[in-house]
Formats: sequence, C-alpha cells, structure tokens
Amino acid sequence: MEMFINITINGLATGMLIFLLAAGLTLIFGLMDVLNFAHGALFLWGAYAGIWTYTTSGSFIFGIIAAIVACCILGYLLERFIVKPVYGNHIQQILITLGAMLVLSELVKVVWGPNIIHARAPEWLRGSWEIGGIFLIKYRVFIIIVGLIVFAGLLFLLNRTKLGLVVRAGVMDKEMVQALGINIRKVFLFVFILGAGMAGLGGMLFGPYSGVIYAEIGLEYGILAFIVVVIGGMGSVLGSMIAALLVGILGSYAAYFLPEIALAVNFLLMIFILVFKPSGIMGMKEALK
Amino acid sequence: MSRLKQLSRFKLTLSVVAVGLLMFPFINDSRTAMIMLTKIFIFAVFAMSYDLLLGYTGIVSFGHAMYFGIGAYTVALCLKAFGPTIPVVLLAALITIVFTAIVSFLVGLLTLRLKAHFFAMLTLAVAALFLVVAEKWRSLTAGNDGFTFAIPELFRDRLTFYIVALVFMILVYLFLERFTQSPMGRVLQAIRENEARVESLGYRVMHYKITANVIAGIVAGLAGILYAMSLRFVNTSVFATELTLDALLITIIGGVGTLFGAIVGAAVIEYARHTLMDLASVHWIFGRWVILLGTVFILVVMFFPKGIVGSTKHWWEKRQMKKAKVTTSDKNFHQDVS
Amino acid sequence: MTLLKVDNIHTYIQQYHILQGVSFEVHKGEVTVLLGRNGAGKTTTLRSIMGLNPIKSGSITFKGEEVHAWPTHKIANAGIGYVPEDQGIFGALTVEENMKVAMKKKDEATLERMDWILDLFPDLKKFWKKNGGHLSGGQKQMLSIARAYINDNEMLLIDEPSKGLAPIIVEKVMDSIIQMKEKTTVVLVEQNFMMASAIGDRFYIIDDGHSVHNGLMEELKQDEKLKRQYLGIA
Amino acid sequence: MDTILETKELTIAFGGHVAVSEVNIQIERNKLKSIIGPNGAGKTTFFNMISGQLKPTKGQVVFKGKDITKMSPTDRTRMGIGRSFQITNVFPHLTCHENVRLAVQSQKGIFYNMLSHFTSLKEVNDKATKFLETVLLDNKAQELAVNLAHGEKRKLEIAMLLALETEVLLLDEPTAGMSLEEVPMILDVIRKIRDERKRTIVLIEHKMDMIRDLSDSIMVLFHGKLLADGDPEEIMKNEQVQKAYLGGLHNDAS
Amino acid sequence: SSNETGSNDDKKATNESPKPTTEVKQEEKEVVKIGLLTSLTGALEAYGAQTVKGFELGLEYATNGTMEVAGKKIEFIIEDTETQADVAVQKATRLLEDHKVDFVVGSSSSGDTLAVLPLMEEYKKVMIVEPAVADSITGANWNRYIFRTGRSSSQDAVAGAAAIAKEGVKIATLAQDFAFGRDGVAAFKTAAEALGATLVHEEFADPAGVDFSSNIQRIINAQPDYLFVIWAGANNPWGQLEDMRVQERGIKLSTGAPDIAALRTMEDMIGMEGFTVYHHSLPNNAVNDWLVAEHAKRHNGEMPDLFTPGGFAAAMAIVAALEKTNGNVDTDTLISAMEGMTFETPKGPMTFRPEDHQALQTMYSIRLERKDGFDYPVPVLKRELSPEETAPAIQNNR
Ligand SMILES: Nc1ncnc2c1ncn2[C@@H]1O[C@H](COP(=O)(O)OP(=O)(O)OP(=O)(O)O)[C@@H](O)[C@H]1O
Ligand SMILES: Nc1ncnc2c1ncn2[C@@H]1O[C@H](COP(=O)(O)OP(=O)(O)OP(=O)(O)O)[C@@H](O)[C@H]1O
Ligand SMILES: [Mg+2]
Ligand SMILES: [Mg+2]
Repeated sequence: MEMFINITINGLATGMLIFLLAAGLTLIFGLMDVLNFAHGALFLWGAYAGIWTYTTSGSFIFGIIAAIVACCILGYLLERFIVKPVYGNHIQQILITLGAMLVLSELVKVVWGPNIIHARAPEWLRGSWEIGGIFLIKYRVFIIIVGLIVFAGLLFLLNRTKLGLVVRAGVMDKEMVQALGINIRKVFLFVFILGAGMAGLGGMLFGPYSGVIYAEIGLEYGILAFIVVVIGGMGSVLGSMIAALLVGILGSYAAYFLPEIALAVNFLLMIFILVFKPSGIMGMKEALK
Repeated sequence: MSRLKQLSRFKLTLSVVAVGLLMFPFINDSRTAMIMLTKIFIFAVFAMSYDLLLGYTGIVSFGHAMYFGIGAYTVALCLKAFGPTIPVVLLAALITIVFTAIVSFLVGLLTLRLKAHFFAMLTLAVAALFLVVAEKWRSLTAGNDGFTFAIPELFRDRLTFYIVALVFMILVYLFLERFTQSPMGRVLQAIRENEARVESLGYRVMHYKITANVIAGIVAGLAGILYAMSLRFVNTSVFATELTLDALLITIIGGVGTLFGAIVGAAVIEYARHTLMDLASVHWIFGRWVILLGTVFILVVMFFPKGIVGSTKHWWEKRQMKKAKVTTSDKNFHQDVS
Repeated sequence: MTLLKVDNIHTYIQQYHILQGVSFEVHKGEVTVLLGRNGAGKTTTLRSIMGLNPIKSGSITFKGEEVHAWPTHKIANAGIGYVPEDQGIFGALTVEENMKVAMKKKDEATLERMDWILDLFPDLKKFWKKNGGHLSGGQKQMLSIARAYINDNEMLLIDEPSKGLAPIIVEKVMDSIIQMKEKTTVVLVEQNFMMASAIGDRFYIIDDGHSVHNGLMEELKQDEKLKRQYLGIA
Repeated sequence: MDTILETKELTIAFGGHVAVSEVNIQIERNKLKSIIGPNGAGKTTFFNMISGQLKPTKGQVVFKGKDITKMSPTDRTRMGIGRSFQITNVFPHLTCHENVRLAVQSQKGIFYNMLSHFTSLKEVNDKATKFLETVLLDNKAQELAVNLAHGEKRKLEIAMLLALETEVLLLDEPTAGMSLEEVPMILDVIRKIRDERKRTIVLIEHKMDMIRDLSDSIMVLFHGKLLADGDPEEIMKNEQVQKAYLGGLHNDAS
Repeated sequence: SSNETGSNDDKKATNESPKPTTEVKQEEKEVVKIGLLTSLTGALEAYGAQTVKGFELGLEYATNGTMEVAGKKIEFIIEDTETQADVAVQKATRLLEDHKVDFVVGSSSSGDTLAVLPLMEEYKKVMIVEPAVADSITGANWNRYIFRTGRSSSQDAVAGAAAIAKEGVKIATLAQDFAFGRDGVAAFKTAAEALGATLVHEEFADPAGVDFSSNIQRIINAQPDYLFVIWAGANNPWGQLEDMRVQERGIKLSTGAPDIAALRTMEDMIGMEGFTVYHHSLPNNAVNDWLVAEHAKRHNGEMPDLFTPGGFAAAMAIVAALEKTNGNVDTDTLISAMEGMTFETPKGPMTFRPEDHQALQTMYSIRLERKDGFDYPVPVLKRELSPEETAPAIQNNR
C-alpha cells in the first residue's frame, strides 16, 4: 500500500515538473499556434541562469527570479526578431526556431562551459519526511505546490480575462482582430514573454529536481513538452496538466511494474490518445480533419 | 517559348553537373572529398523523399528517420548474417522495400487522417518506438553501441560506391521529378493546398496521401541502405529524431517543393559543416559551428524563405517577367505557349 | 462636414498595382456607396482605409488626421468599424466570444446596443453559445455586422452586407443602417443595387483601380447611361 | 416523373438543435430545382447531407435508386453528384487553369498517367481551358487563384463544378458577391445548362428574380422543415413564404 | 631503412629548393603523423578536451619535449567527430587518406569508435582506442589493428566488484538501460559472483529519465547490502538515493567515481565505497607528478581529470612502440612490437595484452570523502587494484 502511495506521489511530482516545463508551451504552441522549437532552449537558459545566480548568490529565490527575468528577456528577443516574421507559417517556424534552439543551446556551452552543472535544492527544501513508510521528499512537495499555483494563475488569466479569447481569435484571423482595434502584436508579444518566463521557472525548478543541468536537456525535455501539449489538447491548460500528470504517473508505475517498456511509455500514451481521441484529452481543436 | 528554352537550359545545366560529378573522382582522387560527396548524395536522396511529403503533399513528419533506419539495419543485419555478397545486398533492398512499404502504409493509415501537428507528433512517437526496439533488442542490434559489418568486395572501393550513390541519386531524382509533375503529383499539391476540396472533387485523398507516404518511405529506406553501407557500421542513431530534423533542414534550406533543392541543401549543409569546422583554429566560433548553422537557418528564413533553389527560381522568374514587360509585344506569345 | 477624405491613393499588393488613384470624400451622417464590377478594387479600397493594405502614395484623412501610416488597430480605435467581405468570423469561438473580442467597453451604452442588436438578429441570440464556424452563411454575415455595431463607432466600413442574406434580413440591415445614421457614418460596398439605391446618399464608382465617377444617389437612379456603363444594369 | 435524387425523412441534429427535420423531396432528372428559405433554415446543411459532407442522424439519400446515405463525399462525386460551396473554396496557390484541370482529371484513376508530365495531357488541358472560357475567366487562366477578386473566385468555383461533368449539380449561392454586371453571365451559364436538359441542377439562392426566372420548381425550407414545394408562381404567392422569407420588399413582386 | 629515406629526402630537399637552411632542416626530418579523433563538440566534448590535453602532455613527456622519436618528428592532427558516427568516419578517412597518418587515437564515444574500426582494417593502420569503453571494441568488433589504452566496461565492472564483493555479500545493481549499463552489469555480475557475492536484484533505469524513485523503491524492497551503480551521463540518481534514505536503511552505495564535474554532483554520496579509473590524487609515481604539475601550469591551475591520463597513455604507448621499432612505422612491425608491450603512464605501467590488445591497468578502490582544499567529494584511496586483478575476460574469440 505505502509503495503505491509512494509511486503515485513521485509520479505526481514528476508530472507537475513536466507541467511546469510544458505550461509555457501551452501558451506558445497550444494557444498561439507557434511551433516553437526554441522552447527547450528557453528552459535550458532558465536553468543555467537561475542555477548560476542561485549558486553565486546563495539565494534560491534570487535564482528563480533570475531565471524568469532571463527568459522573459530571451522571450522578448525571440519574439521580436525570430518569431514575429513567421506567425502563421508552421514550416518556417520550425526552421527558424530550430535555428534559435541550436544557437541558444550551443551558447550555453560557450557561456557556462560544456560540463554538467550541479544543482542542489536549498537547505530548507532538502531531505524528506517519512510518515509510516510514505516518503514525502520536500523538494517534490514544493514542486507540486508551485505547479498548482502556476496552474491556477494560468486558468485565471485565460478564463477570467479577455486575453485567451483575443489570442485564439488572433491566431485564426490576425487582420480581423486588428480591425477590431486590438494591437495583436503587443498581445502576442506579451503572451510569448509570459510563456518564456514560465519556461524559465520550469527550467530553474528542474535543476535541483534532477540534480544536474546540462546543455542537452533543452532538446530532450522540449520534445516531452510538445508531447504533453498535444496529448492534453492544444491550448487547454487543464488538458496539459492532466496530460503531464498522466505522463508522470504512468512513467512512475511503468518504471516499477513494467521497466521494459518504461522507455516507450510516453510515446505509447501519445499514440493511444491521438488514435482514439484525436483532439487530445481536453482538446478544443479537432485534430481530425 | 522562352519558358521552353528556360526549361531546357535548366535541364542542360543539370546534365552538365551530373556528368561533372561522374568525372570528378577521375580528376581529383581525394577520398575525403569522395566520401563527403557520397554522403551528400545519400542525404540528398533522403531529403528528396522527405520533400515529397513536406513540399508536395504538405505533410510534416518528425519520424522519417524510421524508414531510413529500417533500411540501414536491414542491410547491416543481412550482411552480417549471410555474408558480404551482392545478392545479399539485393535481398536486403528487397526486404527494405517490402518492410518500409508495409510500415509506411500502416503508419499512413493510422496517422494521415490527423492534422499537421498531430501527424507530426504521432510519427515522432512511432519512430521513437523503433528507436526503443533497436535499443532493447540487443541480441540483434547490440543496443545503442551498434555493430560493424563487412560489405561486398565491389562496394568496398570508395570509387565504385561513389558512382553507385551518384547514379542512385540521379535515378531517384528523375523518378521523383516525373512523379511530382505527373497528374498524380499535381493532386498531391492540391491536397497540400486544400484537402477537403480535393475530396469533394471526387478524389480519394487517403489513397493519394498513403501512396505518397509509401513512396517516400521506400526511397528513405533505400537511402538508409546506402548510408549503412557507406559506414559499414550501424547504431541506433539512424532512428534518431535528429536525423529527421536534418532532412527537414536540408529540404527547407534547399527549397521546399523543389526536389533539386534537396540536393543543393544537402551539398551546402554538408560542405559548410566540413569546411567551417576546419576554421576552428582561426576563430573559436568556427569550432562552435552549430551556432553558425543555427544563424544560417534563421537568416535563410528571414531572407530566403523559399530556400536556395526556390529563391533563385523566384528571382529568375521575376527577371524574366521584367524582361517580358519591356517587350510587351512578346507577352501574348508567352502565354500562348505556356 | 468631411469625416473621411481619401485622396488619390495607390495601393500595391505584392507587385500588382491594384489601386491606381482612388479619391473620395465621406460626409458625416451620410451613407456613401462604392460601386463597381468584380475586381474593380472596392474591397482593396476599404482595406487600405483600415490599414490592412497600406497605401504607397496619396493620403487618407479621418477626422482631420492623416491615418494612412497608422497601424490597423489604431485606425480602428479612432472610431472605425469594419465588416469585411469574407465576414472574418472566428470559427472556433462562440458567438458570444466573437462579440466579446469585439467589445471595447462594457458600459451601459454598449449593453444597450447589444440588446438592440440581438433584437435585430434574433438568430444570434438563439445560437449565442454556438461556434461561429458552425453558423450558416447568412448567420455569419449577421454576426459580422453585429460585431461592428457593438462599439460606439463614428464610421462603419461595410463590405457587401447583403451577400447571402435572405431578403427579409436585407431589409432589416437596411433599416438598421438608416436608424444609426445620426450617430454613425457609413461607407458601403454593395452589389445589390436595390439596397444601395434605397439607403445611399452619395455614390462613387470605382473601375479598374480608379475612382471614375461620383455624385448623389438620386442622380444615379435617373442616369440610365451611367448605370449601363459601369454597373451593367438598365 | 423521372426521379434522379430523393431524400426520405432526412434529418440532422447538431446537439439539441435540429437543423433539418424529416425532409422528403424528389428531384426530377434534368430539371432545375431551387431551394429558398431564411438564413439558417438548413439549406446548406441539406446540401451537405446530399453531397456527403455531413451524415444525417436519420433518413436516407437515394440517388438513381441507390441508397447512398453511408457513402463518402468522394464516392458521391464519383457517382455523379457535384457541388459548389457557399464560401469560396478553391486551391489558392494553384493557377486557375490548374484548379479546373484538377476537376477535369478527377474522374481518372489514381495511377492515371503516373509517369507522364501533366502538361502533356492535351485532352485534359483543353477541356480545362474550355470550362474557363465558359465562365469568362480565360483571361485569368495563369493567375494564381489567391489573387482573384471575390467575384472571380466564384466564377472559378463554378468552372470547377462544371468540369466535374456530374449529372447532378448542387449550386450554393453561386452569385453571392458577384457584381450586378456579372450575375447575368452566370445566369446565362446556368440557363444554358438547364436548356440543354442534360443535367439536373439544384440551386440555393436569395435572389428572387433569378429564382423565379430559372426554376422548374422551388422548395422552401423553414426552420429545417419543408414548408412548401411546387412550381415557382405558386410558391411566390404563398403567404407564409412571403412573411417568413421575402419580407416587405417583395410583396409587390407577387 | 629509415636512415636511407631520410638521406633521400635530404638530397631532394637540397636539390630542389635552394632555401635558407633553417627551413630545409625542418623538412629533412622524417615525420610520424598521428591523427587524434575526438569529440570537440557534442555531448561528450568535455571528455574530448581532457583527452586532447592529456595527449599533448603525454607526447611532450615521452619525447622529453623534443617531439621527436628515433630521429623522427612527431606531428599530430586533431579532428572532431562531433560525437556522430558518420562524421567520425569522414574525419578518420581524412586523417588516413589526406594526412596519411601512421596512427589514429580516439575517440570519446563508443559509437564513433566502432564506426571507425573497419577503416583501420581497410587502411591497415594502428588505432589506439581512448577512452571509448564498449566491450565490443576489443570483443566482437575487434580487428588486429585495434589497441586500447582506455579501460573497457568489463574492466570497470571487475574493478567495481573487487572493491566491494566478498563471500556472502548481497548486491543489487542500478544501471542505465543501454549498452554501457547492460554490458557493465553483466560483467560485474560475473566478477562479483566469482568473488562469492550474490546478486539479489538488477535494476535498469531510463537513461533519459529524471525520476528514479520507482527503481529505487524496488531496490529497497530487495534489501541488498550494497547497491552498485553503473552510471554515465548527466542526469543522475544520487540526490534521490539520498532523499529516499537508501543509506540509512543499511544499503551501502558503490559506484565508479566519475570526472570532477560529475563528482560535484555527488555530495549526497559521501562515504560511498567504489572504484575509479583515475583521480589526480591517487597514483603515486613520477609520471603522474609531472602530469599534475605541468597540467596546472599550462591550464591555469586546472587539475588533470578522468580521461587526461588516457590521452597521456596513448601518447606514451605510441612513443614506446616507435622506440621499440626504432622509428619503423610499418604496421605489422608495429603490431608485433606493441603486442605484450608494457609502457609507463600516469597510472603506472600498462600492458597491451597480446590476445585482444586491451591495456591492462591499475584501477583504484576508493571511498568518497570530503577533503580540505577540494570543493567536491574526493575519492580517497583504499587500495590499488593491480592490472592483473582487474583484467577482464577475453571476448574477441581470437
Ligand atoms: N492578394 C492579392 N494579390 C494579388 N492581386 C489581388 C489580391 N487581392 C486582390 N487582388 C486583385 O485586386 C483587384 C481588386 O480586388 P478587390 O477585391 O478589391 O475587388 P472588388 O472590387 O472588391 O471585387 P469583388 O466585387 O469581386 O469583391 C482584383 O483584380 C484582384 O484580382
Ligand atoms: N456543423 C454544425 N454544427 C452545429 N450547427 C450547425 C452546423 N452546421 C449548421 N448548423 C446550424 O444549422 C442551421 C442550418 O444551417 P445552414 O447552413 O444549413 O443554413 P442555410 O439555410 O444554408 O442558411 P444561409 O442562407 O444563411 O446560408 C443553422 O442554424 C446553423 O447554425
Ligand atoms: Mg470585394
Ligand atoms: Mg447556406
């Protein structure tokens, strides 16, 4: 029994972490329909900038702030110079953001060197509580809480404000939205920066979770983030959350009971969902034509 | 009329290039250059097969490497199991064709009814499954380390292999060129534009898409065979997403929807990679050639969104149009012919 | 009083020279109708005013300010509403959300206008929660018009409102334009001459990218020669 | 009566909303039937069920005595039901000529001349040119469809439909957005086809004078239900139709 | 014969170019060329950098700074494999074909190395593998031109076993689920069982995973005395092992100590007993002292790292072989000279075993401790494991 609880909690925490990595992409890819392959690079930079600040200043909170700020700036630059010319054109988006991905990941090595970098949770988040055979690793509890806060914030922003509507409308028909008096460029820029900032937060929190950061996490987890957004249903924050938790928990159980297929479990899940429910778990857009 | 001339001039150029490449090894016998060119040919074939999907049918696949990998592993395993003879290579080609055809057919059936992103993601997943199998089925594949194997005596000579690869590329180019300009190829282009509409014109769209997918799969598989034979080694990287991304980048840099672009793209990227790295001693940035590559992608999208070949063509046509404007009397004549 | 002045504008789309000198003036409180055959450049003219097809030369003055270099949203916020030819419905948003995106304010007056609109087009009320993409052709047209009506605009640019509407609804739309006349000035592109002539005060004929003729609607109604020459009707 | 197309109790509901309800209709071969009705009455939806874009919740579509309710749009087109769309729906980045050629070519098999160059198919190309001429669009043959004005796209749409050479033509507001000058031209095209009496035409329109002029019979849809079905004069006089659809402007028309 | 060719060249040079003598002198010496194939970019570039530094210093040390052996000048060319097999083949071909190298040294990745092996057979040149670890390099895919100064997976495993396995000890393993992990566990199992230990559980984790708690849970359930971890790559389970209080449950951890960057991530593993291939504080010999001092001097205070001595050893091996053949670079002569050859390295003497050309070498049984002057956990020597003790099974069926 305890074992099941442990596995579930750990899966939940991993899922929440994945959600944090994917949340920004829910906005950028799911909502704005930008195939942003540089998303991985964003949380890579978030991780490096954050962890570097954290280790030099000694303050975890400073680290988080630095990660978010760094990624917001990067997000601004990316949007202005890379993404803006290619809104609405997927193929060009793939190429140009992939280019940005390559440059940014490689720059990480130039700035911080090619070695892996150690990242530890701050003193107050280290260790675990043990309650009758059930482990509560502090850092994971922390991740779960942050994930919930981000989730609630996003839901509020998208459902209680006009922002979500405007972005979705802008993706469908940019000209019309402008003709209705909305500065869609600014809105897109804002949402992009917001998504980037969340990627930064995700990247920063990833560091102490895995213990290390290295230049390749960008691509590895970037793809995972895409998977989560797709199976959650494009543009649905709730869907992304469910999908991320599903990936986390399923991965956790698979690693325990079916280690042979653990490697493939994300992909099997995606195939299964897309074949049987092509719009994703909470899809608003039909994936079927 | 000038369009006819222009066409034949293009074909003439192509033929000259082809002959030039055929002669190349007899003029310059640097094996490094030969190996690089061989690799360019192989990747050009792979990218052309990708372009058939991306440029002509509007399908973005992130799993194209799976066909490439199937070809590579098939030939590697056959040669290892049955010995390095030419009949074994032919057998491997046959198996590859059958296997890639089946896989691409099934994958197409399963996924082609989905919209672009979703199709892309699903192919990514299926390809990842192949990667996992290659990784896990260690008794057969030796896992991610991979294994080496011997190839038939004939192909061991880099020159012979160079010519084989070149001829193969030319054949594939001619075949795909014809195919894309055929009535069926035009239907594929229409599908890219407006799928629902093609359907209501009475076309069985799925049949067309699956056919395109199967042809692309088979060609990619054959490219994989050549690739493995050029290395005499195979490991799981032939199934990696990076490989698909390579094909994607080559296609886009060369020019989407222009088969010739795939060849140019492969040449440019391969050559750039080759020479830039050598400049590492001049400035560190050349050692970090990935940064340069990425910058090039960005610049290409910004300034040559149609890729090298597409942009050149565009520029050429514009020039022609300007010319035509000057001699407006010619204009009607133009239209009659075209 | 001149509310909008379009002075000799030239517009290019890619390399094509579409508008080659269009000029007209719109007086406050009037309905100005742009007429002309298919491909004449009527839609392009409206889009140029909205800043969607920026002009290359000439000038556009709205309320005494030169607006042709402004971005589209700024022009819209200066008080111009636009009903595009292709309706511009956000297919994946519901009718309600379509209206919400358009709404600039949520004050008393807006809510009042909303009631008025829903009375005008009861179909919209009926399908309030339905996706815009699932509406019928005519319902989309109604929604598009409703979206432009919801804000307190000084001027409306309406591109072929009667297209796809049942005769009875066309009548309603005509009525509504007449009702609003006091507050709102309208520029109308319309192929339905019955409607154009019924509500128009002034007309401009556009042909092949040029504005070729103008005058009062009353005159046009009488002028058989002009009608035949540019509109192909007798 | 020589019925070519028939619907039996044809019904469709979107969620709770019944858009078309138990419509029984027979369409006579080589005649022109018009469908009128207020916006949202279900006309386009009715078309969509005949052409297969939508599957009815209840009822059948019978074509030439065969139940085609379960067939895909593609198969229906191949059997002989072609349609044009209310919202223009062409291939934007192909030329007009190519657009029409695709329609001409659609009756051939998938591997039709798979390895020959498309320009070499003289028969197909000539036919495409012919249809472009029919709708007076031959001067734009090499223009990309995306560059056409709205009215021109509508013409292209009709050329494509004609090029399908199907027995039944479903036309959904073919003249919407077309200039006053051009409408008669399209009318001529339709009239010519009708007068040849080789095609069955079903037409949705809101232009009443046109309907009256062309139709052999008219059916009226109202809130998804069949309100009336008969010859034009009779329908125009129908009080209900006048009230619900035509409104005041057409009162004097009758 | 080398003298003859030397004088021939001499004549040629003087006959053809009446250039200043200093320059001619440069050319008159015959040159031995070495191609160094390594990852300067890509996932393993940090390892590549270590190999290069080690190799440069190794050549200098071996030739006493003259860069000459048996009257021949030594030159080397570095090529980057980008950690991609096809690039590796391309670069190796360039080395063999265009630069006509006499030796190839490399590379950082097993995949790259395996892809290059057939070329060595084609060109009949000697390759010294360093530091790729796959067993199959000296096993199934081996050919007679292949020597390896790097240790193999099996050697690691045997060393790992020697560090902890004893009669009656219960051991569980945790490794990544790919070739390196699987090979390693198989070899470890054989070695550990030979020493009388029992393996109670084998756990393989997703190499790209971040959450290993399920794997750790199963290990806890198996209740071993030791948990032996085989791990390569960046993401690691150390923090989670600590978080889940594995050591508090009486399960002792053991693993191979990695390079310094990775040691920094092992705060949680202090007290761990295991083995290592190299840490600069471990060997006690003159070569290593020179390496440490010289390395610090050249690379602003930096210490040699895990794979630095490997590069060094490869250079030492080449010079030793050339000394033995008196500068003769004929491949067969070199191979027979090198088989069974013993040469000095920063890790003490190594010997190429004649059967599979694997260099048998000293490994170190260690314990991770916090130590003054180090800002990371340091492997402290428990015992040197002699080359014989860690000799792996011969796998090439020769
Ligand atoms: N994107 C475009 N690229 C090139 N040419 C275009 C483009 N859009 C419109 N045109 C051309 O510009 C001309 C004017 O088009 P416009 O849409 O303004 O005409 P219109 O008067 O509104 O016609 P309609 O009554 O058919 O809507 C047409 O000849 C059309 O072919
Ligand atoms: N896919 C759909 N989902 C939900 N409702 C739909 C869908 N398609 C049509 N409807 C509804 O069915 C009704 C009939 O629509 P239809 O398009 O058939 O009308 P129509 O008679 O063609 O009207 P118009 O003259 O305006 O084109 C409308 O109320 C519309 O909102
Ligand atoms: Mg128009
Ligand atoms: Mg309709």
